[in-house]
Order: sequence, then C-alpha cells, then structure tokens
Amino acid sequence: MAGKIIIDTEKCKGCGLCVVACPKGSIVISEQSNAKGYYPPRQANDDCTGCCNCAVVCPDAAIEVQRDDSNRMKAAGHHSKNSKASLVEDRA
Amino acid sequence: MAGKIIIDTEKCKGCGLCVVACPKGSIVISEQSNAKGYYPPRQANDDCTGCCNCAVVCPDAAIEVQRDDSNRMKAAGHHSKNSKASLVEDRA
Amino acid sequence: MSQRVLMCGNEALAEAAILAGCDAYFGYPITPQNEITAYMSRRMPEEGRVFIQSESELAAISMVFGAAATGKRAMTSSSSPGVSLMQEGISYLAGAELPAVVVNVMRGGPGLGSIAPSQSDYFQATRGGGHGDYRTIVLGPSTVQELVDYMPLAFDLADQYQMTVLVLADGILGQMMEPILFEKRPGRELPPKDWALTGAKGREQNIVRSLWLAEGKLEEQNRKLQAKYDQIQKNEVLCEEYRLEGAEIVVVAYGIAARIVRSAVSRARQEGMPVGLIRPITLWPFPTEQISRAAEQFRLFLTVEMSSGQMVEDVRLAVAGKAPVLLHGRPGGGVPTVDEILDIIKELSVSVKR
Amino acid sequence: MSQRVLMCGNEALAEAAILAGCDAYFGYPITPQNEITAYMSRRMPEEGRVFIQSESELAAISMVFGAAATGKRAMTSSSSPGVSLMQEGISYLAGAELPAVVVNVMRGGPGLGSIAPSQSDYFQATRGGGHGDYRTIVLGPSTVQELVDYMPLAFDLADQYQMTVLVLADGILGQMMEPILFEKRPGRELPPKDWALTGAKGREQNIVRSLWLAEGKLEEQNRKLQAKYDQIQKNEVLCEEYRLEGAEIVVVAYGIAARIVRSAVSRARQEGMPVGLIRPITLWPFPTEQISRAAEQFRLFLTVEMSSGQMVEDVRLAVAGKAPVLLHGRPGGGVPTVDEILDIIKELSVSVKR
Amino acid sequence: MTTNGFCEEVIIAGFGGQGIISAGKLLAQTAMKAGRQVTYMPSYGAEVRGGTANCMVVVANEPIANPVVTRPNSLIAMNKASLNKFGPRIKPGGLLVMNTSLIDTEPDLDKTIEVLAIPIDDLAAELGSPRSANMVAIGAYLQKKGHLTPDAAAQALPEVFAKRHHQTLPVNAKALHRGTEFAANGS
Amino acid sequence: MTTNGFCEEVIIAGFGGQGIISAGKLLAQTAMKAGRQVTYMPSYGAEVRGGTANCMVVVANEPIANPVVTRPNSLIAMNKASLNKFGPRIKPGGLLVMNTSLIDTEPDLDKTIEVLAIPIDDLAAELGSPRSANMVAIGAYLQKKGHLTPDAAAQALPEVFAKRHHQTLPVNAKALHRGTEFAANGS
Amino acid sequence: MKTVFARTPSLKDCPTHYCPGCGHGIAHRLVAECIDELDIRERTIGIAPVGCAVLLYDYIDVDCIEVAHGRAPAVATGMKRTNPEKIIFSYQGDGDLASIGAAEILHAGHRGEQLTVIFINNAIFGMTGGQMAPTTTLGQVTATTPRGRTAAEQGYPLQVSEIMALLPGVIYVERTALDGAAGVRKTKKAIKHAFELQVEGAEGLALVEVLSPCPTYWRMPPAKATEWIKTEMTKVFPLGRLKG
Amino acid sequence: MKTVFARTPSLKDCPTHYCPGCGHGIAHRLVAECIDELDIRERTIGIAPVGCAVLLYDYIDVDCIEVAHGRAPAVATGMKRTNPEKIIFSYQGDGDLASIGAAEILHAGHRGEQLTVIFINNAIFGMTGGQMAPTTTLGQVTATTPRGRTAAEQGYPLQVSEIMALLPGVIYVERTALDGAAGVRKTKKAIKHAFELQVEGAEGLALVEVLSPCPTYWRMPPAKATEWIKTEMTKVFPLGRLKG
Ligand SMILES: Cc1ncc(C[n+]2csc(CCOP(=O)(O)OP(=O)(O)O)c2C)c(N)n1
Ligand SMILES: Cc1ncc(C[n+]2csc(CCOP(=O)(O)OP(=O)(O)O)c2C)c(N)n1
Ligand code: SF4
Ligand code: SF4
Ligand code: SF4
Ligand code: SF4
Ligand code: SF4
Ligand code: SF4
Ligand SMILES: [Mg+2]
Ligand SMILES: [Mg+2]
Repeated sequence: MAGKIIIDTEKCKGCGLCVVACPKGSIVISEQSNAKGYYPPRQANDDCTGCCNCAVVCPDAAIEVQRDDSNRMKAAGHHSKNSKASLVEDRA
Repeated sequence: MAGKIIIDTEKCKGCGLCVVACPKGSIVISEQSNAKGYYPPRQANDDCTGCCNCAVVCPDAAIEVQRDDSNRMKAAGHHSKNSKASLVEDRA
Repeated sequence: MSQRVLMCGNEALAEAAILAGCDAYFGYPITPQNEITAYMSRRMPEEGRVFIQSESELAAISMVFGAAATGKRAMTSSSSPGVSLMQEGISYLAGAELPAVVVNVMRGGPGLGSIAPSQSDYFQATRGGGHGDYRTIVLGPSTVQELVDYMPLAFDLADQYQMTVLVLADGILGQMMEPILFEKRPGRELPPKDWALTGAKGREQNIVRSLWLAEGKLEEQNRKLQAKYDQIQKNEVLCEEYRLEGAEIVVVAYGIAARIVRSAVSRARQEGMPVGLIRPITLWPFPTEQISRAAEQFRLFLTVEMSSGQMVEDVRLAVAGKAPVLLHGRPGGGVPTVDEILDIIKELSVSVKR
Repeated sequence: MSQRVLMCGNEALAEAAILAGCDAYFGYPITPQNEITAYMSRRMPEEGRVFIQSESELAAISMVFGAAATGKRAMTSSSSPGVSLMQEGISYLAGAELPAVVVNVMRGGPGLGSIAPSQSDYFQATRGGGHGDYRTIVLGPSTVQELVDYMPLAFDLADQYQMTVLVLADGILGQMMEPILFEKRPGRELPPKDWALTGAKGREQNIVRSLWLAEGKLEEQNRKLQAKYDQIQKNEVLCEEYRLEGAEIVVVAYGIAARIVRSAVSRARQEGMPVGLIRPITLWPFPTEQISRAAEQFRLFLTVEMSSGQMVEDVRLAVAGKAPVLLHGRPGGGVPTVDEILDIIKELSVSVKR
Repeated sequence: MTTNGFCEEVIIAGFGGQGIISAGKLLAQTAMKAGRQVTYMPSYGAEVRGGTANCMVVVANEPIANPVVTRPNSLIAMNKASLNKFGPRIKPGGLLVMNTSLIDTEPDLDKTIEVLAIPIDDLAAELGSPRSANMVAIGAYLQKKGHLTPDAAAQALPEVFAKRHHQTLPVNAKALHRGTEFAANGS
Repeated sequence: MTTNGFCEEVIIAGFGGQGIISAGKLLAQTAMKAGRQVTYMPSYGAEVRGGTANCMVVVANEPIANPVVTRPNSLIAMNKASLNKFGPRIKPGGLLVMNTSLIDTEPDLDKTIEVLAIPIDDLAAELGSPRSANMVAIGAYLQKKGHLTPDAAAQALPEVFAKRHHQTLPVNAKALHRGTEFAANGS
Repeated sequence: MKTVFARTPSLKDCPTHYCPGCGHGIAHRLVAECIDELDIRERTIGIAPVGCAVLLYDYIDVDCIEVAHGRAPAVATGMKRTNPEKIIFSYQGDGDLASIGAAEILHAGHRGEQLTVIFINNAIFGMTGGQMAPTTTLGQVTATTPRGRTAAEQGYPLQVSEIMALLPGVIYVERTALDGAAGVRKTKKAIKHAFELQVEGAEGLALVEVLSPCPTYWRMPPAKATEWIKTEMTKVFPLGRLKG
Repeated sequence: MKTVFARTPSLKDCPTHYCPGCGHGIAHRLVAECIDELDIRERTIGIAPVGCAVLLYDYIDVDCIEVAHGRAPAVATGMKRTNPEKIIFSYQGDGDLASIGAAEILHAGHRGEQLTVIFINNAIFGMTGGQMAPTTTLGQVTATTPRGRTAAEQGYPLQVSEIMALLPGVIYVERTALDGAAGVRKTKKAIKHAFELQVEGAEGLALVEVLSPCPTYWRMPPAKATEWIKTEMTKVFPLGRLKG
C-alpha cells in the first residue's frame, strides 16, 4: 500500500466525486451516515497509490492523502515562481 | 447652371461643412449674420452641378438642391426595397 | 377558479396579475419572491403574454417603462435591494406619468441584510426613494387573499392615475400558503390611453418624457402631479378599523404585523382591555384623516411595525400631538409575536387607567 | 490658501475635500455638478491621490465602498438621478458600517426633470432612499463658504460614526462663485480603523459584510445601528437661529432657500414684523428639539423649501401640533424670491396679530 | 395563537429529501378541504441550503395571526437534528412524533409532552416505498391529534402531488393508514 | 435684494464666444478685492447649448440672498437676442449698456432706464483686439456705475485670465479704459 | 429645375439646439429619411437617449420616448416584445450606450432583440460638457482627462461594435463615419439596412455605429472635426461592416 | 508515510454550506492553495459575490468584503487603485458577473485594472433557486425556463471570456472546468497564473472562467454533473487559454 487516505467524515457530504475520481477503485461510499445525514466514503482496498485524485476533486476538502515515498522518486511538482512550500504537494 | 441650392439661412449655423463638401467651390460663407449671430453661406458661382454633397453634409438640413435634369439621364438612385418615393433623391 | 385553492402569496399574486390583464412581466430573481418570477415564466407564455427574465432590476423597471409607454399593463417584482436599484426608474415613471405595478416582497436590511421578512422599506415606498417630488400609491395587504384582491386594484389605480402602484408585501406573505378564492370582479372604468406610443397614425406624434427645460415648465408639471396626488389622497384611502368601539388604546399596524396585532387585540378584548386596531391598507395615501379623527377620541396610540420605526412618523403626523404615540418596532427580520404585543397592551392598559 | 478666493461651489467643495485628506474620488458626470469631477480629475493626480471617472453611478458608489473598506477616505458626487442609482450602494454602506462622503448637488425632478436647482431629494437623503432601516448624516450648507467648511466635518463624521455623510447642495450653490477662505482647522479625534481590510497580517481576518443570516443576528445589528443613530441625534445637531428674539412667526428653511429667507427676514424685521429664522444645518439629525422648544414659544411656523413639501414633515413632527405649520414650496426648479417670501410673511403677520 | 377554540400549530422537520414539504402541504390542503382556517409556511431561513428542511402548518377555527410557528403544539421530527433544534420549543402538553428509524436518543423534554416514538422509515420501507415515510408520519400525527382524519388526508393527496406522480397515490394512502395504525396500536 | 445700503445686480449677456463669462468673473473678482460681498452665477439653463451665454453678478455691502438675478439693476447686452430677453427685466431707474455694433434697433424700455449706446465691437476692433470687446463693455459699465474703478478692474485681470493668456493683459486693460472713456465722453 | 434634395417630412421643420457642425443633426436627418423611404412613420417608435440628442422627439416626427440614461435597450425590449409589429429604434451616444448602459446593450444583443440601434460615437460626453467617454481616443484632452487619456490610467478606447458582433443575437453591425458626403451616404445606407432588417422581421439586433463630430468638445472647427474623424478616429475605430 | 495532500492553512477548518458535489467548494480550495503557495495571505483581500459563494469569507482566511450583487469589479477597482501593493481578487458567479454585473466587469477590463477575477460559471443562478443565467445552455430547464432555454426567446449562452479577451486591458483569460481531477489541476494552474500576474505587477486584468457543477439545480447527481460539463457545457464554452 503506497498510499492512504484519511477522510474527515463530518465535513464530507457524500457526493461521491472521489469514488469516481479514483483510478484504482479504492473508494466506496459507506453505509453509515454522518451527523448531517450524509454517507461519507471509505477506503475499500489496498491499491491506493497516493495519486491525490480523490483529494483534488473533493469539494469539501475532506480528504487527506498520505504516501510512502521511500522507494520512489519524489513526485516532481511544478513549482511556480513565487511559490512557498505547502501541504498540497499535488500541483497543477 | 445645372444645379441650384436654396439655403434656409435662419436654420443654418454657419458651420461651413457645405463649403468644404462642394466639389465645385460653389459655396462661400457670407458676411451677413442671421438672427442667431451665425454666418450662413451663399452660392458663389454658377458651377453647381446639383450633386447634393452640400445638402448631404449639412447638419441642419438647411440646404435644398434643385437640378435641371432635362438634358441628362435621371440620376439612378439605388432604391432599397420597401422604399417609398421621397424628396431626397440622393440615396446612399 | 371559483373554488378555494391553497397557494403561496407569491404565486397567488402572480396569478391575480394575470387575471387582471397583465400583458407583460419583467423581473430579476431575488429571494423571497422568486416564486413570482418562476410562476410567470410558466404562465405568461401559456397566455400568449410576455415574460422576460431581465439582466438586472435596472433593466426590469426599464422594460416596464417601455411596455407601459405603449399602453400595455406591465409589472415587475423584486425584494428590497432590488427595489433600491429601481428608484431612478420609478422616479422616471412618475415624471413621465406612466402606469406600472411594482411588487416589493420586503426582506431584512440594510445592505444584503437577510431574507427574513421585514417592513423596513416603508419610507422608500411612501416617500419616494428616488429623486424629486413624487408619490407612488402603496398597498399593504395582510393576507394572501388580500394580495389576490389588490392586484386588479393595483392595475386599475395605475391606469387611472397614470402612476406606479407599489404592492408592499414581506417574506412571510410571499412564502406562506393560505386558502384563497379568485373572483372576477368588475374593474374600474378607465380613461383611454390616448397618450400611448402606438405609432403616429392619424394623429400627431405622441411623446413620453420627463425632461422640461423651459423656465417654469417643470414647476408647472410638478404642480400638476401634486394636484393629482391631492385627488388620490381624497379619494383612494383604504383602511380597516377593528374593535374601536369603547377603545382607549389604538394600535396601528399594516401587513403581516397587522394580522398579528389583530390576534393580540382580539385576545386583549377577551381579557377586557380597551384596545382596537387601525390597519392602513393604502400606506400612501395614508389614512391620516381616520387616525386624526381617532386622536380626538382615544387616549394612546401604539404603532407596531417590523422596522425600527417608519410608519410611526405618519401616525405621529396624523395624531399631531393630540395623544402619545408609542412604537413597538422589530427591525432586521424580527417578527413580533401575539404574546409580546399582548404584554405591551397590558402594560399600557394599566397606565391608561391610572 | 489663506486669502479670499473666488470659486464656484463645486470646485470649492472639491478643494476642501482634498484639504480634508480625501484619498480617492470616484464619479460619473452629471449636471449641475460636473465641475467637481473635472476639478478632481486635475487635482487628485497632482496630489498623488486617486481619481476615476467611473462607468456609472453604481460603479462610483461601489468604488467608494471598496476604497472605504480599506480605510481610505473616499467620496463621490452626483446629482439627483445619479444619486437615485446609488441607493442600493448607500444601503450597503450603512449595513457594512463604512465611512463615505456623498455629495448631491440637487436638480429638478422627478425623472430627467431639469438641471435647475432644487431641494426635492430631502426625503431620499433623510429617510434613506435605499432599503432597510438606516440613516445617513445629512449636511445642508447654504453658502459656498459653508460648503468648504463642512467638507472636513463630513469626512470626520463619516469616520467617527462609520457611516455615510451626505452633503446636500443644489444647482445654485454648486454653480455660483463666492469669495471663500480655506482655513486649516483641527479635525476631530477619531477612532482607529482597526476594522479596515489591510491584509490579515498579525491579526485575525477582517470581514466587511452586511449579511446576517443567523436568527436574530440582523435584528441585533439593526439595534446597534439605531443606538449609534441615537447618539448622533443627541450629539451632532447643527442649526442656526436668526432674529428669534421677540418673534411670533418662525420660518424654517435650509440651504439656498435659507439664505433667501434670511434676507426676507432681515427686511421684514426692518418693517417691524415679528419674524425669525431657524436654519437646520444638519438635516439628519434634524434639530427637532430646537424646533420643539420654539413651538412652545412662537405662534406660527412657515417652512420654505424648493420642493412640494418634504422638510415640512420634520417640522410638523417637531412642532407636534403646538402651532400651525405652513408651507411655501417651489418644486421643479423654482427658486423663491425675497419679495414673494416677504409678501407671505406680511400676510402672516397680519393674521398673527389678529 | 388565537385563543377562541381550536388552534393547532405543527412543525414538520427533517433532512431535505424526506418529503417534509409535501407532508406539510398535505396537512394544509386537508385542513382547507375540511373548511378550517389554515396556513402553511416553508422554511426559508437561508438563501443557501444546508441539509435540513422544515415547514410550519397552523390549523384553526379563527383567522390565523402568524404562520411562523415559534412554539408548536406538535413537532414531527424526522431526524435527530430536527429534534434537537425544535424539540425544546414544543409547548407544554404538546405532542412529539419522533422518527426512531433515525433518532436513537431519548428526548429530554418537558414531562407534559406526549412522545410518539415510531420507526417511520422502517415502516415505509416495509411498504416497499421508502419515500412515503412522510405519509407514515402524517398518518401517525393525525391519529394522535384527531383534528383531521387520515381518510380526508388521503382524499387530498391528488392535489398535493403533481400529475406525473399520481401513480404513487395508492402507496401514499397506504402509508398514511400505516402511520395511523401504528399510532393507534403501537405497532 | 438686500435693502440696507448698496446692492447692484448685473446681467451680462451675449453670444457664446463674446467673453461674457470672463467679463462677469472680472467684475466679481474686482468686487471681492474691494472687500465687497459678491456672487457670480453663470447661466446653466440647459444641459445643451445654444448660441447664447449670460451670467449674473451681485455686488453688495450685506450678505447676498440669491445669486440668481431675476430683475437686474444693470444689463450689459452684447447682442440683440440678449437685449430682447433681458431688456424688459431691468428695474426702473436701471442701466442698459447696449452694444450698437450688433444691435441696430432702439430698445423699447421704461423711460426711467438710462441707456448707454456704445459700439463695443467696433471700439475693440479699433484697438486691434476684437476679443477684448467684453472689457470695453465692463469699462463702460463701471464708468456709469462708479461702484468700482476701472483701475481696480485692470488690477484684477491677472486673476481672471489663465497664465497662458497673460500676454493679453495690457490690451485688455486698454480696452477697459477705452470703454470708460467712451462712457464718460460719448466718443 | 426639379427639387432633388429637400427636408424629408419626418424631420420637423424647426431649428435644432445642436452646436454648429454637430453630427447629431446629420444623423437625425438620415434616420428621418430612412423612416420616410421605408414608409414606416406610422408604426415607428423612437427612443431618445440622455445625451445631447435627448430632444430627438423635437426633431423626428414619430412617437417617441425619453428614457433613463443608458437604459434605452431595455426600454426598447419592453416595447418590442409587447408590440412585435412596431418598428423600434433607439438612438444612443457613447456615454449612454457604452458607459452607463453597457449591460443593457450587451444583454439586448445577447437576447437577440429585434431592434435597430443607432449608436453615435463622438468620443466624448457632449451634453455634460465634454468629459471622457469610453470611446475617447488615447491622448485626447477632455474635461476629465486634462492631460489626455492614457491607456495606463483609463484604458484603451472601447470598441463596442467588435464586442456586439461577437454575440449570436446580433445580426448586423456596421461602423460608418460622418466624415464628408461619401461617409454620410454610407451611413444612410447602413441605417436603412438596419431598419429594413427589422421591417423584414429578421431575428436579432442591428446596430450601426456612427463616428460623429463634436466640434465643441473636440475644440476644433467643424471642418477640422470631419478631418479628425478621417485621420485619427478611424484608426481606432475601423470602418466597415463587421457582421451581417 | 508522508502527508502529500491536506487542507491548506488559508482554507478554514470548517464545513461549508454548499450542496454535495458543488464546484464552489473545489474552487475555494484552489484559491486558498494558490494564496498559500504564493505566500500572499497577509496582503490579499478577497471579494465575495452575491450568490451561493456569498459566505466566501467563512471559508477563506484572508481579509474579505461582501459587496452588492454584480459590483465586485468596481469595488475591486476602488481597493486596488488606493492600495496598489495589495493583491485583490474577486470571486463571482455567472449571475453576478455576467447578468447584473455585466457593465462592471466589462469596464474593469476596459480600464485594465490590475485584478484577479475568478468567474464561476455554473450555468445557473444557484443561490436564488436555479433560475436561468446568461450562460444557461440551450434546452436547459431552469426555474425560469420551464420549457428549456431557446435561442429565440432568451438568446444564446453568453460567452463572457470571448468578450473579455477582446479588451486590450485584459491580459489573461483562460477557461477551465471542474470536470474531474485533471480539470481541477488545470484550473488551479490557471488561477495561480492569474494571481502571479498581479503579484508581478503585470498591467491588466486576469480572468479565469471556471465551468463548475451545480448538481442541485442541474437536477443530477454530482458525478453526472461532472460528466455534463465534459459532454455538454464545453461544447458551448470551449476550454483553453483565450488570451495571455
Ligand atoms: C443617471 C444619470 N447619470 C448621468 C447623467 C448625466 N448625463 C447626461 S448625458 C450624459 C452623457 C452624454 O454623453 P453621450 O451619451 O456620449 O451623448 P452625447 O451628448 O455625446 O451625444 C451624462 C453623463 C444623467 N442624466 N443621468
Ligand atoms: C440587487 C440584487 N438582485 C438580486 C439578488 C438576488 N440574487 C442573489 S444571488 C443571485 C444570483 C446568483 O447566481 P450566480 O451569480 O450565478 O451565483 P451562484 O449562486 O450560481 O453561484 C441573485 C439574483 C440580490 N441579492 N441583489
Ligand atoms: S469527494 Fe469529498 S465530500 Fe464527496 S464523497 Fe468524497 S470525501 Fe465526501
Ligand atoms: S489517492 Fe488516488 S489512488 Fe488513493 S484513493 Fe485517492 S484517488 Fe484513489
Ligand atoms: S449641389 Fe453639389 S455642386 Fe451644387 S453647391 Fe451643393 S455641393 Fe456644390
Ligand atoms: S452645412 Fe448647413 S449649417 Fe453648415 S454652413 Fe452650410 S448650410 Fe449652414
Ligand atoms: S456638444 Fe458636441 S455632441 Fe453636443 S450638440 Fe455640441 S457638438 Fe453636438
Ligand atoms: S445551489 Fe448549486 S451552486 Fe449553490 S451550493 Fe448548491 S450546488 Fe452549489
Ligand atoms: Mg458622446
Ligand atoms: Mg451561477
């Protein structure tokens, strides 16, 4: 498992965009609703690569992505000038 | 003298545009001001062809043009569809 | 429709406008009156009439201006911020003496405020938020049925006096559903619209304008307008009196506030308190005479309105010092309750007795 | 400039604004106040400050909104129809509690009306032509020198109370030239603008807003505004009294009308008539107390205004039935003459004596 | 808020999508057909929407003052958030209809308030029509209050639902009666 | 319009381009420097312009009520249209300065009005400066009225004309005096 | 001798209030001539702008309305939609149409209203005393650009016709100039076409932008103003048919 | 394991009021990320529109202002001209920017104001309950086009970016779409560039039009809304860099 996602279920609105965005089919909507009545997703398998697609499309910034970069090159984000380090390694 | 202009001196504001527009140099500004203090022009020579340029540029519609068409083809105005006869024979 | 139907105020007034012969509706969406625009977008084309969602309220009131100038019955609707944008246009309608109906479903202000119900555009409506000396007739219905009943009147008044009639509602009236009856009643006999722009065929050119540059001409035009307004003040006041017999305290309230006060008055009477209600239905012309007469007779006035106190000025002007005029105002979307009004009435009853 | 100079009102007030530290002027041309815009287009860049001819009055008041939110002193000017277009924006300024100075050089209305001088935007200015419960401070100078003197005050009041100050002038005041003196006087001590949008550096985010959706929040905000307005009503009334000693008739007039009345009063006094003048300088807050006190003492009030009767309502509210309040109104660009006022005063003197 | 005679103020609240609006309209329509005074008021608290919806219905014998109900006689709470928000506002002696399919906690209310705990969603699901939960709720409420009959409500159904939904009328009528039944029998 | 003491109300009128505005401003500026109360009011009758211009100046010892002059003590009429419009408004006992270079008719006015007929344009042209006609007029007017001196007016000239026109100051001063001279001597 | 040019009947027989050499007078005449030639006087409604041409109705003898500054296209929409058989034209200056009224003209075009719009671009606010218009050229001195317009401060002159031509609802856009007899004749042709489209019921808005002299606030004699259009203005506002 | 994606600091740690699947949430995050990456939080002022995004300031942790409907570009002008060193961005919907605010955005562009404009085109008025926007597509059913928009009645969808790109004062225009991960990444790149230009002091206005889902009033589930952008919306609003 190279990647892992952490879902803030109380911010999630169960829109399912992350499910569709995941190239690995690693996300499914869960059966348990949150306090607002939405059904947040959960990680369904171990195929996650940490590609961040799910987090990138999430309208509620409810997904955090972790990745084990020990045995691969550091993803070469395009760093714009004027840029500052940030927690969003996924850059356009 | 193929053409003749009649100037409504009380409508004229002496702008002089007709003077510039006449290809025959037939118009000059007169020395006599009208009631409003403007100096209307007058026909200065017999070269007028009745081309209507002066009337076409007059901002105050102060010029009427007459023409002796007996010995020339009737000016073939472009008649738009839907058109009705009018006193403005000069058509675009 | 001659059977009671359950409809929300916004849709009901829209249907009533259609029944009143509204030829064209122009409007820009804004809460809490979006049901009007949506309803009109469906119904007007069904009737072969004109509906346009305009690009803004400026455009909406201008489209009304255009349609009205050709002799058509035209209307628009909006809510507070949108109506503020129409103030120049309404002043032009007044200057050009064109008939128009404008509905304002008021919400909390100032600024973006809120979408809660409010009555804080009273000044704007009755004093003319636009420039110049002009008035608009202002109707303040307090039930959905009244909304329905006053739309035809609004169009008739507009045509009769060639001016804008404003229908002042609020978020509650617009949103709430009540059983209503659509009844076809005969309209007024109206003067011919011989001033309308219909093409100068067989007559001289008609001109609709509000600019009068020649010395004294605009003053004359203003005096003509004022004379018309005087007529209206004499002939068109509408006002309801409730339980004034034997009263000592008179509550003055309009619109949704008035129906709440009505309940409070009814309960107060049961408890033996000497209180009645005067409910202005036309906010301009204001029932100044009625209240002035009442001031000869009753000891205390209480104005209840959903604002920081606007109509209270008209009440004070009418009472003219003959009795104290108190205010219970709920600004910014607050809605008074029957209980809170009852409490105030109780306190006042005690003080009146003393 | 410490020497008398001859300047027209429009240019003089513009220069006074610059001296008062106006950081930015935004405006759209309209007669009879074009000299302000033209003057600012030349002088503001000279001072390294901002001038923009906006695309409209909507844009102008919005630019003021933006600049004011960053803590700058910003102003706009216009005339009646243009000010009508600013009503939504002024309501937003009130809701967001931003300081701003707006000059209205009034002309005849309604509609396009005329460009003759007028005072018929009094209602709009003092009651809020926009939506919601709000007020603007309204200054009504009556000479070019006063225009100059009240511009710094306008900016100070705006900053102190975080609200719009309207300077109501008219076509005559704007166009006429009079000798004036620019004097640097100390301004008020003003609260820090810690609410301004300057970038969230070393502090929490600042937010400038007028929307309050949470239940009760907008009502609370409104009560806060009203409390502020009460303060102003207590502390900021300006009003001139002239020849009230031994008077029986009091004329109330402001602005250009007041200077004409002043001459008439002076002449009437020479002829032995018992007449004085109360001249409101702040139109809101209105000198209600002063007039109310006067009503205890004097027998008759006459309001002279260049409208069909707007300020007269404030006079009536203040007098509250204690004395008759008459009106001499000249709407639509009419300017009263000293003679016509004198004639009225004469007639009234006779009736008062009877 | 009127004092003479009967005046019933109800709040119906739940998630958007639970049919809160149609439930309220049905109640209002039924009351109107029964010749009562009635008002219906949707929530429009914010121009922007969250996940919740509510509406207010007032049924009375006299003209109704204010359609905005601050202190209801009855609350139909379709989910927990609604119960939390409106529960404390119920008048003493009032009624709470509580959807136990989605509410797992006991409400902490005035003792004088009658509580009808009913698994609304489950009952609707059993009928094969989860979307009819709102009707189950109305049926149960009417049984408890008795000011209008479930039959009258069933007759009003066609006026509340758009034509294109009229195939659902029978199952909605069934749901109404299922609610009534449960309220009467506790099962 | 003030009654105490001195109050002189003047209208200056003519074609646009005849320097009406500067003439008025010069009068006002001169009065200010002399310590008088003064107002100056341009015509702004229409947003749109015709061929005419006028302005109003009031000079007084007391605060001035209204800068708009409806009935002038004095009229400087630079052309016929102006005379027709404003002539009838001159107060009895007033003064008319009339530019006979452009006005060929006799004015039909109240007998108490003093008329100074003066060929203003011709006099200016003789000085080689036709555009100084306005100054000739002011000079003549001041001579007749005497409340301010032509010299004081000449001293005020630099403040009325923009710097870029200061080369015209000498000829304008000359024109002022030419007007005075004519008014004094009738030639 | 035969009269080959005289005032057209729909142009009222009275002097105008315009300055000597002002383009409005010419444009008015052309509009009146087109109305007469198309024989639509009895079903035409004209919309006067707020601008020097506000008194349009004093000169053109058709039913007319005077409207709030910039709102002519919205007023026209209200008229035409309720009276499809009438011929509606609006006549607007560059302040009216391109500054305060930018949203209204854009949206009338956007909706494809069947209207004829005569847009008089004189690069200035005439009526209010010569302030900058959106179409004022770079370097042009006006009452509000005393040091001349610069791109950095006030932006480049606004090309309204180019923008309008982008809109699918706009079916005809032509820019012409009142820069002499030939230009006036071309302008008339364009105005006539813009009317003809509406007469024929073509679906969409027709706009003619007319470059027009304002000698007064350009601070030049009329003849020079005509020249300035030719040499300077047409550089910024190229003439020709942009659409339709 | 290392955190490679987390909430950026300028995005406040709270839930939003948006509907599930709404594009505003994504766009907000992108703006906040750009602000943090460019390290301009302490000198940025954001302008909230009237529209669903009116509470922008509740989510983005910079100084913010809420302004009258459609007037953001004018407010921004007032701010930037008096505070050239600040970074001013406005965030506007299609009702706000393209309908009521058409004149203001056009003129801010015309004047070449140094601003960053984020234009959220969701082809609908979201906040007021799903009425037609100028950008609503043909056939689209909305609360005010119950039979679907038609060109004859309401005109063709308004292509704002194409118009803005015409203005010399506008230096950068790009249209992107929130139609999946790739689209979101491209959108962020565009927004960042639009900010960078202002940071660098480039003279003119930068606008990014973002095609954004409104599942609620498109009456479709979020995933389908994303699809609809790809298949339908981009046909009317072609993606790509239009200028700069
Ligand atoms: C709401 C409003 N704002 C401003 C004005 C003042 N105003 C009158 S005409 C005009 C501009 C005129 O310019 P343009 O449209 O180009 O017409 P032109 O006079 O040049 O023909 C302005 C700003 C007004 N009458 N109303
Ligand atoms: C002057 C004024 N008119 C109308 C409104 C109502 N209103 C609020 S938001 C909005 C349109 C929202 O649409 P859009 O800008 O596309 O934003 P979205 O909600 O789709 O993101 C309207 C018409 C208002 N608040 N003020
Ligand atoms: S995209 Fe975000 S909000 Fe949507 S389901 Fe996934 S985690 Fe929840
Ligand atoms: S990071 Fe990529 S692979 Fe992992 S869950 Fe998200 S989208 Fe799927
Ligand atoms: S008709 Fe032609 S030739 Fe004759 S005067 Fe006029 S312009 Fe000259
Ligand atoms: S063009 Fe017309 S107005 Fe001008 S000088 Fe000639 S006749 Fe007179
Ligand atoms: S100011 Fe300009 S546009 Fe206006 S009338 Fe004079 S020349 Fe024509
Ligand atoms: S209505 Fe549309 S734009 Fe508004 S929050 Fe919901 S999905 Fe987003
Ligand atoms: Mg112009
Ligand atoms: Mg939108």
